[in-house]
Amino acid sequence: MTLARIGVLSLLALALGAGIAGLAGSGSLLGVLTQAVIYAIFALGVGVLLRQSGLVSFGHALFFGAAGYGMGVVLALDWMPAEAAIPVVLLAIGVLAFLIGLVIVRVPGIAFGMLTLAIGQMAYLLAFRARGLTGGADGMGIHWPATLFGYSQSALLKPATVFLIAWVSMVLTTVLLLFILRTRFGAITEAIRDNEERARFIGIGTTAPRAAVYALSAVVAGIAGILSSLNTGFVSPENLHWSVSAITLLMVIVGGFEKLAGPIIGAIVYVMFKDLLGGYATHSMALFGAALIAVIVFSPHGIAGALERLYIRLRHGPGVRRESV
Amino acid sequence: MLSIHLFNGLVYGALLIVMSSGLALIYGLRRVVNFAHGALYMLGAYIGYSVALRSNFWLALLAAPAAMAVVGLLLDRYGLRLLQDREPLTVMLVTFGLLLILEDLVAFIWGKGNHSLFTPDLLDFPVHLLGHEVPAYRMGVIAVGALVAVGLTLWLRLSKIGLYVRAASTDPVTSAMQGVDTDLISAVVVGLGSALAGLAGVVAAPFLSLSPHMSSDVLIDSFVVVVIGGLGSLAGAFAAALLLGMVQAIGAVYMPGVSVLLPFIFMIAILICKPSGLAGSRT
Amino acid sequence: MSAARPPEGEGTPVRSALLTLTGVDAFYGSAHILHGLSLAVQPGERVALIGRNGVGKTTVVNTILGLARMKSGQLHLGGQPIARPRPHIAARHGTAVVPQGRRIVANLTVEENLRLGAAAGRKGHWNAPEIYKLFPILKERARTPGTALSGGQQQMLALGRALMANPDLILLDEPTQGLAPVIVDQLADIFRRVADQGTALLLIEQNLGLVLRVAHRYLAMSKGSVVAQGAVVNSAEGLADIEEHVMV
Amino acid sequence: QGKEPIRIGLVTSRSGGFSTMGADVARGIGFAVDEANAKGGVDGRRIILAEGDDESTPDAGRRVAEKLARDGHNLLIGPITSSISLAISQNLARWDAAFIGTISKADKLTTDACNPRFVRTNHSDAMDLAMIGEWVKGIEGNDFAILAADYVWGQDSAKSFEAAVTAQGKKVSLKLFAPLGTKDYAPYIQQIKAANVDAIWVADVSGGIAFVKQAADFNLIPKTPLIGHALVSNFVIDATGKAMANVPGNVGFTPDIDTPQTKAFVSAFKARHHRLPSDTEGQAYNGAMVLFQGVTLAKSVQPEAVTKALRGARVDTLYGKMTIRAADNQLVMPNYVARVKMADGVLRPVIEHTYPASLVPAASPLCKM
Amino acid sequence: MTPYVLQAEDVAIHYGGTKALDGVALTLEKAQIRGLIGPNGAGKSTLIDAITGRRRLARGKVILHGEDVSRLGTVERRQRGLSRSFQRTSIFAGMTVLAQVELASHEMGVENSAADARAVLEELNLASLGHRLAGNLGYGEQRRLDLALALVGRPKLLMLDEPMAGLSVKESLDLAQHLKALASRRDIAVLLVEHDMDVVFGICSVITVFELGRVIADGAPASVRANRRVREAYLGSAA
Ligand SMILES: Nc1ncnc2c1ncn2[C@@H]1O[C@H](COP(=O)(O)OP(=O)(O)OP(=O)(O)O)[C@@H](O)[C@H]1O
Ligand SMILES: Nc1ncnc2c1ncn2[C@@H]1O[C@H](COP(=O)(O)OP(=O)(O)OP(=O)(O)O)[C@@H](O)[C@H]1O
Ligand SMILES: [Mg+2]
Ligand SMILES: [Mg+2]
Repeated sequence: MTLARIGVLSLLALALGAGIAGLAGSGSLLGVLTQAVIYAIFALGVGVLLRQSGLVSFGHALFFGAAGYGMGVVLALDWMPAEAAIPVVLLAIGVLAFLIGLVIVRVPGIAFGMLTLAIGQMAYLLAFRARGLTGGADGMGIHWPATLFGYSQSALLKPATVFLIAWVSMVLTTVLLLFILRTRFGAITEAIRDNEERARFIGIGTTAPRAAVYALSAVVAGIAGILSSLNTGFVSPENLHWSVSAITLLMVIVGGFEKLAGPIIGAIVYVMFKDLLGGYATHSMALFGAALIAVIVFSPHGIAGALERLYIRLRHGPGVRRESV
Repeated sequence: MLSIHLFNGLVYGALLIVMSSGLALIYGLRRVVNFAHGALYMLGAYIGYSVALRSNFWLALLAAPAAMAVVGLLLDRYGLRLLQDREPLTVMLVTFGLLLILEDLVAFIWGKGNHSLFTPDLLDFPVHLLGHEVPAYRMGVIAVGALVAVGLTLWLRLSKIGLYVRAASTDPVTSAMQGVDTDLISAVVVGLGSALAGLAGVVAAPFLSLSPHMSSDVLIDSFVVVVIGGLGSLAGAFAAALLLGMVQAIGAVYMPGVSVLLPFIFMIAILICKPSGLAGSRT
Repeated sequence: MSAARPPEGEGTPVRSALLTLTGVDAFYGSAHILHGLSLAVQPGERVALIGRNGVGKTTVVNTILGLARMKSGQLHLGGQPIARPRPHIAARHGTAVVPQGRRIVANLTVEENLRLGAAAGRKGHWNAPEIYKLFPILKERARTPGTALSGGQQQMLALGRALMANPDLILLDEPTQGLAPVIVDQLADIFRRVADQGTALLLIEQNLGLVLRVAHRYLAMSKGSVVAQGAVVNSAEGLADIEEHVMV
Repeated sequence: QGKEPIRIGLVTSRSGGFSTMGADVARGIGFAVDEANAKGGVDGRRIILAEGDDESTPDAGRRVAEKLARDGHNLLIGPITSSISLAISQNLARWDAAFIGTISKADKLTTDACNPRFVRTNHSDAMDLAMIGEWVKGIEGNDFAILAADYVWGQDSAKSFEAAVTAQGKKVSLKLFAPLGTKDYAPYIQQIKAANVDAIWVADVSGGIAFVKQAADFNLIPKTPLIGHALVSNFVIDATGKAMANVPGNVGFTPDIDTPQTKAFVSAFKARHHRLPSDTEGQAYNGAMVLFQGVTLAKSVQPEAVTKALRGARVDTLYGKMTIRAADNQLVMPNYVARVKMADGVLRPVIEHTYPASLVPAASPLCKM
Repeated sequence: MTPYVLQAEDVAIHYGGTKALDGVALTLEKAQIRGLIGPNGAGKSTLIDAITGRRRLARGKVILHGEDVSRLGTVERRQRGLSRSFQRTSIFAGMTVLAQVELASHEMGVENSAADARAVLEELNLASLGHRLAGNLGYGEQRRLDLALALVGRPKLLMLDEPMAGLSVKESLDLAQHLKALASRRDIAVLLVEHDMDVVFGICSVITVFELGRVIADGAPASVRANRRVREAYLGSAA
């Protein structure tokens, strides 16, 4: 993708967000969309780890939840203004993830997934058992100040505004990731993903870059966590539970992880579909499982892959295949 | 006191052996982290429950694994085989979808409430062991675990099919080149693995309770076992299952504060020292 | 004397041949690799398949095994038409493979690798003791993991494993790659001995010295089809004759 | 009739760990709604029920609650776990919704996280703990063991019980805390057996069934009696059979509560379902009753007006005519200890002691509405 | 200052019970091409693993430019100009040919890494494949790419593990000439493990022969060729 194209696409994406906020008259639709967009950012984080390092995390809920708890604790103890707390919490998550990453990225394949699961579940169980400030099993409310960045809370929490905040965060995060992955760092991590041993033999130290990708993806999940804590005003141990990580991973695969935007599509489709199924509450899980299987079976590269094929077919006529390069 | 707690660990360890050996076999051959295994465990328990209610526990002990073997064959033929060229991650999510469907199916047939299968009369008496009273049924569970472990090991080491299973697990294409029908092998392995999940379900039913969500904890413990053991390695899984059972039982008594974290700490410690697991050599 | 003739195919007696490919087009994904390729191997023959890197020699093997997709054309093994080639079918029809890169099964011992070779269930002259007679080093290391052998030892194991199938035909894909000269010498003898027992060979080789010593007939490939063939004569002229097909 | 209908948003667990209870909640609320509609509605208004599945998690609960509220079903009811209730109550003003709590017991909901738009119609943890002090006075035995879930609620339960017991000059000689997700209770049972106590205080909701079953397998019970905190409930009894027989414990509702309201409810329920209502069904129904009266009192379906009308009001409940305390919107009601017995042909909790509403602790100063 | 670019002293490596290397010594001088031959299983690949840091030494030392690097990791050794190819092809299957070669060059600190990469690809006849995914190349093409990853980035020392295996006769002769030119032009020292005797005797100035983890002969090609033990153990009719 050229720089110009990235620019144009992100402007289009921003305009699309404004359009949705303006047109989706009902607050209930915007509420669902906001949640979808927050999950899209979360999925973006999980997806970038998978795409760039080939590492499957079953524990990113840790960073999603930690962002909420981090904000909650900082605000409750009134350590610093919320505006400062946001970057500080994200930075802390990045550092924490980098340190964890240095230890665990050496472990290959599915065992890595199990390690992340273990770390995440430990955090969940600890949060569940905790007493005091974090509220233990019952969770904690997050007391955002009355004004944030000069805007009053009630204005910020209007459905259209929250949606726009989440949407813009999503677009900016995506663009930022695009830029980061176009640098040498992107190529290095791809090489390590493909063949770790050979990477070392062409002079690439392999642990730090992978830990850095892990940290990057954790920070992105943290951004989603902070938005979620703004949107909900609440965080509980369930935010840390492995099933949250698993569902997010599912969004990533359904959307297609080879494309950066795949997880975003996956998350939005997932949340909307879930919402649609709400009416069939008794068997929503079976319907959901069936739909999941259908998407995965019939669309090997996720929805993003299917869309791309469709686009190519429309543009070049039938019979043209995707060049795999 | 310690010895009786070790015995308790053995019981859960034995259950984990039965459960995770199927998981390890299927992982070894198909490279699939099979979430549906949890559903088969649950289905086994429920079918066992229904059969035991109508006739007796011993028939259930046969019927549930047999039924799950059939489900496993279908799963292999119409699921895993068709998806064998796809990313393992993708197939894993398909099995996850299957888990959701089967959980719903169980809730639909048996309801969302809890059920209990009662201990078979034949084993419903206390045994005195090491100065303590333990239910005879628990000795039975250990016996089943031991039988499964020994039986599977001998089968894999000594039989021709066992050799083919090991070969196909390591390199399916090369094994096929030698004339091994890998589809057949896969049917055998997935069928057997599923039957073991069903067996684990019936065996667990009399001492754990039945609900449509009964699988998730045992499934995670089994994943932990398979990974600690070294993916696809049966011997490793057996050792890990026993260790995990012990760690939980001992932890519950002597380290109550952290006992809930122990399995995870245990797994992290092992994987950091030996990323490919206790018995793992391949990456 | 052996001016390049057009490749054979249609006219050959399919029924008696051990292997025939007729007008085969084969693909990896959407990459079209073999273009209307035809070849046949008769019982007891020693045929060399030569051609430069990337012309599709391995793909011929992979097509027979069903690892490359055959879109059109026909494959016969042991006189039987094979509509849908699969890896395990070839061995059962008497065609064993020594694959490029050897592909020794890790986690199995040397002995188990040999036993695996017998999976097709055909009986005959070859069994483990016979293989150990041929390669004493394998007997010495029978209980070590197959992949702990050095490259050359692994190649012996791969050949032994193929023989365990008691095949009518062995496809050898660059079997001397990375082997010490003494071993290559030994292998040339072994190939001849195996062939003398009645097993046909299709030898894919870059080492033309070996081709001269083992093969009776050569097939030269270029860009996915057989472009020339002729008799192999073990002499300087014979070498020059086939060299031109590989040096293009 | 031109009056605006009552739009109820039922948020409960139709999937996930609490779906068993969720089904009961839905049945209790559904029954109340059908019954009221059959009588021509409430205050001349039809009742329209819409449902959302909270998947047993706060995040999904908040999502479906927001959707229901924003779609106009802004009188919310039904969540089971306290974390879901807390996640929802946090946002009521933003969505312009009101919320009647029927199952969640966490004190927070009526202390520091209290909310004028939230009314609790069931017992809070503090109410249960206050009752324990009284109840323990009558419990037989001198030496006790505690098996409690290893998190705040279980620890608090253990602490209250121990305090009450020691105040009686008796002792607790073994305290065990089982972590979340414990499946095999053998290690705990073995220790309790060795301790040779007179009775066991059990406070473990998610592991209750497994514990009771295994305790029976090990012959721990009925030799050593159990005393249940949040253990005696229909779904535990149904899943464990005879093992629970004769176990006493606190209950939120049973069909033999001696009030006209309960009698009416039980007979109507029996007529339709041919069985007695469960504790969860009763508590859910009770919440719906209170909600309907809120609408009648407010003469409006505006959420804020409904809860405002309920605040400090005296309302009909299954427990009789009771007051919703103005300070924290907690229904002040009696509390009950029941014993599992064969009654009306089924094994079920039968009330043994009724503790008057006067035991209810005062409203917390942390609640500022 | 030693004249040696590389000194391996008394190197031993054990796999469980088997001694793959049992105290071997070997040196390389500037611009020297040393052939390393020996029967299969003699320990040739293992020596390269030892020198490049892929295997931990049981005993002995590896000295690069006079500095003991025995305790350094592979990355540090590569940064000191030590580069290798693999007997079993090892490439980046998911990247394009050009991208990975360029990356390898860049990681070695070459200024104009793109030009360096293109030049190496040109030399190895891979230029036309620059934009193909490496995983989709044929065996021989992948062999050459493996070699390209070793040659790029201006290495000072090259450890080549059977680079000719899988190449056609003509290609291996071309490659041999290319290596020879490269060694003298850029002062690169090469350790060449190869079974193609035409190549080994054609371009190596010294040859070491291994058997069973020990050096059994070392010297000029003619003397090695004349050595009886070497003939029996290894060369056979190729002598
Ligand atoms: N999996 C694949 N996908 C796409 N193209 C492939 C694949 N494998 C091989 N090819 C291409 O097919 C062609 C033929 O490859 P093949 O391996 O048959 O060559 P070969 O004649 O055996 O060469 P070599 O002597 O190097 O072994 C090559 O150009 C290669 O790039
Ligand atoms: N990972 C391993 N585990 C156990 N033994 C090994 C391992 N790798 C190599 N060996 C053994 O070490 C010895 C030396 O092997 P090495 O690969 O260095 O030989 P080589 O000289 O390179 O042979 P070739 O020419 O066949 O490649 C052999 O006997 C081999 O069997
Ligand atoms: Mg080839
Ligand atoms: Mg070697």
